Amino acid sequence: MYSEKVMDHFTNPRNVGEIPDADGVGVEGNPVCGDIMKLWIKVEDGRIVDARFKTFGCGAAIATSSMITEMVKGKTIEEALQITNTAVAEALDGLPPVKMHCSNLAADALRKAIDDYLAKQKGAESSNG
Amino acid sequence: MYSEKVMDHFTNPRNVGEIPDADGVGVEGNPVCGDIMKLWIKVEDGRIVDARFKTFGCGAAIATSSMITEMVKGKTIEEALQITNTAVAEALDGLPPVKMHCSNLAADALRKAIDDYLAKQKGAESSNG
Amino acid sequence: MNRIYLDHAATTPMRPEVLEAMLPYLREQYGNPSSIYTEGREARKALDRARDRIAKVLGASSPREIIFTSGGSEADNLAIKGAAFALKNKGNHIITSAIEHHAVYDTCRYLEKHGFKVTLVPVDSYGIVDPAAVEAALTPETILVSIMHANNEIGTIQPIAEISKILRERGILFHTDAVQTVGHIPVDVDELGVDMLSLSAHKFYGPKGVGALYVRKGIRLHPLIHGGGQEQNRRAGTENVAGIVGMAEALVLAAGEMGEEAPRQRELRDRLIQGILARIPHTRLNGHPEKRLPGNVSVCFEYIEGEALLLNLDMQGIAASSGSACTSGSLEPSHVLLALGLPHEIAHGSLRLTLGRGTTAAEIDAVLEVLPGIVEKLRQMSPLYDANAGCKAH
Amino acid sequence: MNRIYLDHAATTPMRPEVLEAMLPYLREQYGNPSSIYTEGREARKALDRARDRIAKVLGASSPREIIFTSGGSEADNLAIKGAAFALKNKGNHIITSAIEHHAVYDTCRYLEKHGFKVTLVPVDSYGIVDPAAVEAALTPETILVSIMHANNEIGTIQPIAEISKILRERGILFHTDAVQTVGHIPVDVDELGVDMLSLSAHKFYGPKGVGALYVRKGIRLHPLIHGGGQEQNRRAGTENVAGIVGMAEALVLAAGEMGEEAPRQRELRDRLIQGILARIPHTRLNGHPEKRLPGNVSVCFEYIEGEALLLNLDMQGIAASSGSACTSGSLEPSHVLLALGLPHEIAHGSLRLTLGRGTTAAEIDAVLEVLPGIVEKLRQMSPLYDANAGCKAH
Ligand SMILES: Cc1ncc(COP(=O)(O)O)c(C=O)c1O
Ligand SMILES: Cc1ncc(COP(=O)(O)O)c(C=O)c1O
Repeated sequence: MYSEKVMDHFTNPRNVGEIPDADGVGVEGNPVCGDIMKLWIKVEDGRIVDARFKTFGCGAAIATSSMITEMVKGKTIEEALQITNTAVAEALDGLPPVKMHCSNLAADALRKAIDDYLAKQKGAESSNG
Repeated sequence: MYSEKVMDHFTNPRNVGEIPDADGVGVEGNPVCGDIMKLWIKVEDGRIVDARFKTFGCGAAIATSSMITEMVKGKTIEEALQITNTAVAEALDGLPPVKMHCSNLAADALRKAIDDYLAKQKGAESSNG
Repeated sequence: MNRIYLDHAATTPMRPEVLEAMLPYLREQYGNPSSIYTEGREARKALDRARDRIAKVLGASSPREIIFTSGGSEADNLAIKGAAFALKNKGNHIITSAIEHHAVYDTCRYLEKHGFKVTLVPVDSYGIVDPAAVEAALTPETILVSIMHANNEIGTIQPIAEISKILRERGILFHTDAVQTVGHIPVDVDELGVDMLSLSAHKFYGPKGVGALYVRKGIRLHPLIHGGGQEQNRRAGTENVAGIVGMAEALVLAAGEMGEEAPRQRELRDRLIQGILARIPHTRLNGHPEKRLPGNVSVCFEYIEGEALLLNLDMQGIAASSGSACTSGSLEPSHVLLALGLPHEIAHGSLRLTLGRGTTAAEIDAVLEVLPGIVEKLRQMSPLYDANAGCKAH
Repeated sequence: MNRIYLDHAATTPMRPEVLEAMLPYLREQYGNPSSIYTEGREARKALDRARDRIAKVLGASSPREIIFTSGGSEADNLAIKGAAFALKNKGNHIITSAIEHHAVYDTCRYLEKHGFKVTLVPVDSYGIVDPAAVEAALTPETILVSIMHANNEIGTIQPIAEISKILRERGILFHTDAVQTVGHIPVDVDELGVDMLSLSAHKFYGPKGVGALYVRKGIRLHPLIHGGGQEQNRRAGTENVAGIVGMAEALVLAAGEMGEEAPRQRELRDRLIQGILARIPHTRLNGHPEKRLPGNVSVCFEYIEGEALLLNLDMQGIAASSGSACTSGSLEPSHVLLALGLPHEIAHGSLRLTLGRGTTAAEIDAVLEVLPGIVEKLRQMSPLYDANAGCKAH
């Protein structure tokens, strides 16, 4: 059912955990639907230097979470915003059709974490200014 | 499906043929329905001394025809009239439910042959009297 | 005594290779294909592979067009009821032929109780449906046409591709019951131009109790069996994995051998037909002399009844079939033979001999040896037959 | 690695004795039971014997009360649609429970499209149907009640005999889906007082793709599959002879062993339940502690999702199941778990372990060894779980 890549990321998920002093946090999904993903990012000089996640969800949800944290690390904010859910699915060598919504979840959580970071930046700038 | 008795009477039917100078002939059934039986009887001193048949029909129709000719031989007319279709079926160790109508056929053909004989008797009597 | 089995249209012996292919799924590979763990995934793979193989043989454009069923009857019921109920807002008229198998015929009759109207298109004396007659039967209410690919009793092969041309133009759904043709003559859903096609594994040396319905992509069907999400929500129930694997194996083998096997059977068939007609007077061939299944011989012997004939043949070691009413306990002989215009009393005297992979010329000759005597014996017993005149007594 | 199979409610490995019983019918005994010659009669005898054996185990008064089907789903569909359509002039109301298998549930939902009204009787937090609730749901229009004997997910056994008393008095037809109980706990149609009962061979070490419906004498049903006159005109299609023979063999064997096997499994089951509850915090048992199938363990682990759990277990060599939505690709978790009153997020974390003939104490202990670590690992990954507090984070 799942590709080897999915199984690898599911079995040995990268970057599980929290970043206590994160620059951005995003939560997507809903435990009622069986899927919730929380994503933390650390940004330095406009570049994501660290990303961590915690996910309540199925194998695909965990694997996409793991994969997206790997994909964003080292990327600039602009580059990270380009990551689509299809890109995440492709990086995992595909997902079963019924599981495609899991890749949406990851991409959306990332976007929310970035939005959070950008909002904080704005807040910091305006309080500086 | 069929009892051994049925198969025996079907395989080696007794009394196949016609009686050219029969005292009574009965026909029952209809080729359209796939069953027709013709039965000849020879009567001496009120007793059936010979019976023959020809049958167009299934295994059960042939076996019941054969059996009934055996059953009537040696019987008086009164005794022969007592032969019911159930008796024929029983003598064959039973018939499958869907084939019970075949035993009706034989009993009815016999009754018609006897009726024919009785009618001829009457005719003979009245032409004698 | 060596038996001679000449009822391959009723069922076929399973090929040893097919059993071989099934055995792992009757033993250690017992997973439920719906389960996500290893055992389940293995079973799923086996199903997927079988579906793929079957789709390829039929020329389907995707394995998703194959729905597994419990046999030909279920496939026919699913096709006809499923499409009729799914389309009932579009119209309520169904066309079928007068010589369909009961799985189609009785299903259509049942739909009449649910407000559908059914037209039975007649056949000619060979049992062939005229495409123009189908066209003439169309009404604006027509939603579905079901015409069998070849008839199980008389072996007649229908002009399916011609009929489909007419229906395609008008966008009317077309189902064919190909239970008698799949594995025996070429069956390609695109060449035939059908939207749905039924098949049954035990007719081509596969297991009993498993079949399939081909359903062209995009066609909506109401399921016949509701429940779990198996078969893309179109047919619920834990899949008969071993049976399905066996069906695919049997079909691939049959398709591979068809090029040699069909002509071989055709030759034996014609030898048998000609032998019977030459040796036994008052005998007619049912069905078309050429447009017939490679293995089908169907004849009527006047003055005698089919069941009695079958029993005698059986005692001589020959397994055969009849459209005789007496094999089923009803008084009406086969609706197929009556549809050809045969009188009832002649339809009662029908014999069907259907050849298979194992049939040899020696077997055909053995039948030709034995059959005339049996027919004569029964005729001698028949009140309809005048032995001396050699013709009808009244 | 030795696999530990704990999904016997999904399907069971076929017993070697069953395969042995089937093999002749997959090889030389290939006749069609509808044929009148020797080969056909042999097949018919095998069917008759199987029907007889099954009738006896179920306490049916006649083998004619057994209709062979392609599995549990078909049996459920035949019972419910067959009775509903046959009785539609008497009324249009059907009662069923909130925790039926989809083969019953979806069938009832389908009938709503055909003008029937369906009442879903709720269950208590153990998953038990209150007979009084069935009584309260009755209307003058009620023609059929279908309540499963035991639930496939949570193993709860229903008070069928009590419900049937209520329905008998009123002459209302009563069907039970006994797919999970037949072969595992005593099932006697008279003791249960049911009019129809579904079973499926692959749930008791028989073959997949074969089942049966018990139908009490005198009950009219519309066939689901129309066609040939098989099964007394109630279910058309060439019979899966080998499968049916295998089903009978499996059932007789299971019935014979039940007296020892059921208590054995009950003991292992309770050891597993207690072990899990003792070792893993934030865990609940689903279903009733005693009124449950001998082999069923169903639990919910808070903060984690079922599919992830299953995949981890699979990698550790353990085959198990979940009512998790993610195993099916839908967002709604099992309607059964929701009907118990579990919140969605908890229902997502369900695990079902179902024991079988081959399950050993060592296997149970191996699961108890491995499971806590997997749950903990997934909880550590869960944003809902606060590892240090050991309780819900928000
Ligand atoms: C309670 C119940 N009913 C019906 C079914 C359906 O049986 P089958 O898969 O044999 O069609 C199952 C199992 O899948 C079941 O557990
Ligand atoms: C033409 C045709 N259609 C349908 C069927 C039904 O197939 P099955 O017996 O597999 O249900 C048969 C054979 O019995 C057949 O010959």
